[in-house]
Amino acid sequence: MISAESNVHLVIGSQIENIELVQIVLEESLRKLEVGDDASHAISLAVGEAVANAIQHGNERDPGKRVEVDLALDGDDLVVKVADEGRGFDPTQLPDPCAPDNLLQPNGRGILFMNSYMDSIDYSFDAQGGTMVTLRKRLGAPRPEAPAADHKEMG
Amino acid sequence: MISAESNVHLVIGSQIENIELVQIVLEESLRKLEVGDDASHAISLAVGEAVANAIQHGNERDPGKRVEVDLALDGDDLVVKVADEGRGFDPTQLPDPCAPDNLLQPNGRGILFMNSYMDSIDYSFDAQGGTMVTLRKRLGAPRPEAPAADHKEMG
Amino acid sequence: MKIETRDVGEVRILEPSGKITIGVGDVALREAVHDAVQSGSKKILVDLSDTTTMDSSAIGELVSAYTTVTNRGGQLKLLNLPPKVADILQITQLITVFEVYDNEQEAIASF
Amino acid sequence: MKIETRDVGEVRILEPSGKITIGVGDVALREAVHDAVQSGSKKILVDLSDTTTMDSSAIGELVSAYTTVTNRGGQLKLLNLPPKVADILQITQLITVFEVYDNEQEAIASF
Ligand SMILES: Nc1ncnc2c1ncn2[C@@H]1O[C@H](COP(=O)(O)OP(=O)(O)O)[C@@H](O)[C@H]1O
Ligand SMILES: Nc1ncnc2c1ncn2[C@@H]1O[C@H](COP(=O)(O)OP(=O)(O)O)[C@@H](O)[C@H]1O
Repeated sequence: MISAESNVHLVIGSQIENIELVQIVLEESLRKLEVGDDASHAISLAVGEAVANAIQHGNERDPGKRVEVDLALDGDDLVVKVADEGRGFDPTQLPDPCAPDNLLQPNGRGILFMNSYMDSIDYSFDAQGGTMVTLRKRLGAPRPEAPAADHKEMG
Repeated sequence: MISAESNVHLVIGSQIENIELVQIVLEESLRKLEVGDDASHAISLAVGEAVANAIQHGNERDPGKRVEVDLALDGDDLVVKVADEGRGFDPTQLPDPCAPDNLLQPNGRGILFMNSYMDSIDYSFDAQGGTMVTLRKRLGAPRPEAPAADHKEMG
Repeated sequence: MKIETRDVGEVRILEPSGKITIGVGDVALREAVHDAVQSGSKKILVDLSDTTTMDSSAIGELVSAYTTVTNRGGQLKLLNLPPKVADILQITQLITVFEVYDNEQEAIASF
Repeated sequence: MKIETRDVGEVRILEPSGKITIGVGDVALREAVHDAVQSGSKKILVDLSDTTTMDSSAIGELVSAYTTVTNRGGQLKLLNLPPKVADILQITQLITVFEVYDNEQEAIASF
């Protein structure tokens, strides 16, 4: 999963506490790219959901199973990949958490968060079953309060 | 390099700014293990030196070359491995930075820092030339100000 | 994350501060609501002024709390949504479920 | 890391605060010493009270600064070593090279 353009790659055990570790690395990397706090918060929330799903649903909290997280820049896009060693699932068969009947469900909003806070998310599944979600967000938009972060190297 | 007991594994490009990223992950992991601030500071300094050497001397700041960092617990020992893709060197042939003639040299103290702040450091070299340094430090010593951090899972 | 609790008349006010996310405060939020319900409180106001972020797990706890309180004949309302939290309630359409106030007196009077 | 600079009589006092490490403040330290030397200052006192850590690169800069100033007939001394920094100077035996003070008046009077 480590691509040529990868800037930071992190492999963690399937412990819930490690979600924060991923977010710390992500936020520190975004800070160096001069990404604003609001954008950084949004990306961190989305990536946290992806890692939580990988740990809970993918690896079923098996401490021997790993979650891999890859941070890269593709032009002005931040690309985050989160991969687990689970059995996969069918993302087209999920209930809509915003449907009136589902509004009071305690779960089922993680992918909605990812979709809302990123420009795109894509699932792919390994022959052996593992899930990889690729989250993408454009960073290049010039922000009024600070110089644009275009063409900066990550990390 | 990812061992079965590995808890966190980080792969970074050879940019000096990434040293801090490694230290942030390390310090956060140590905080979760309830390692005290002084011990954490010492370990972080030593690991920072190892990563700086991997980036500067090993990979010669080639942004295409990676540094891998592996954090694991072996019983009560923290074990940190730092590997680069460089050409290796002979650690037995280094000048002593504390020799009177060397005291005013601007360089040559990194390995001294590692040795001073860790219980042990070990170098191994790849057939292809890369260097791996393994830094080890016992965390288990009971500290008066807080319960001992024995048998806790890392990260 | 920590949660401060205070009572104004019959209203139990919960003030979680910092991040509420999976493993960090989601359980604390559940317990604070549970305690309120156990102690017979039927009027619960969650003041989110100092909540910096909530993930889907924290939102799930808030919804569960709402359901628990409602099922026991009580009411759970929200006070002072910071922009990031307001965003999240918008995205999840939960803004249509919760009664939200931006003034404590009004919120208390509404029960 | 940031470095505050002030002059007391002929003595230029540099006060770096925070972490001095490779890529974070080592260059700033070099520049502050360079500026002092350029401006003709021959009495330089580095107050490390607020320096939280120094790595081998920062120590290298301090040694280079010492050498530069000494070669120009000046003096560079240290003031107020926090325990972590004192440790580092002990480990590197540089404690035998630098004159160290823990009182600003005395340090200034010593030049
Ligand atoms: N990495 C994954 N591996 C397996 N199943 C997954 C994964 N991610 C999501 N899912 C499935 O998709 C469902 C919806 O996920 P999500 O929208 O994040 O909500 P939640 O995690 O609260 O259930 C999950 O309940 C699970 O069945
Ligand atoms: N990972 C490495 N790859 C190649 N050479 C190394 C590596 N680490 C250390 N060295 C060699 O060992 C020397 C001493 O290293 P160190 O004690 O850290 O001091 P410094 O980095 O200041 O030179 C370096 O100058 C370099 O020649």
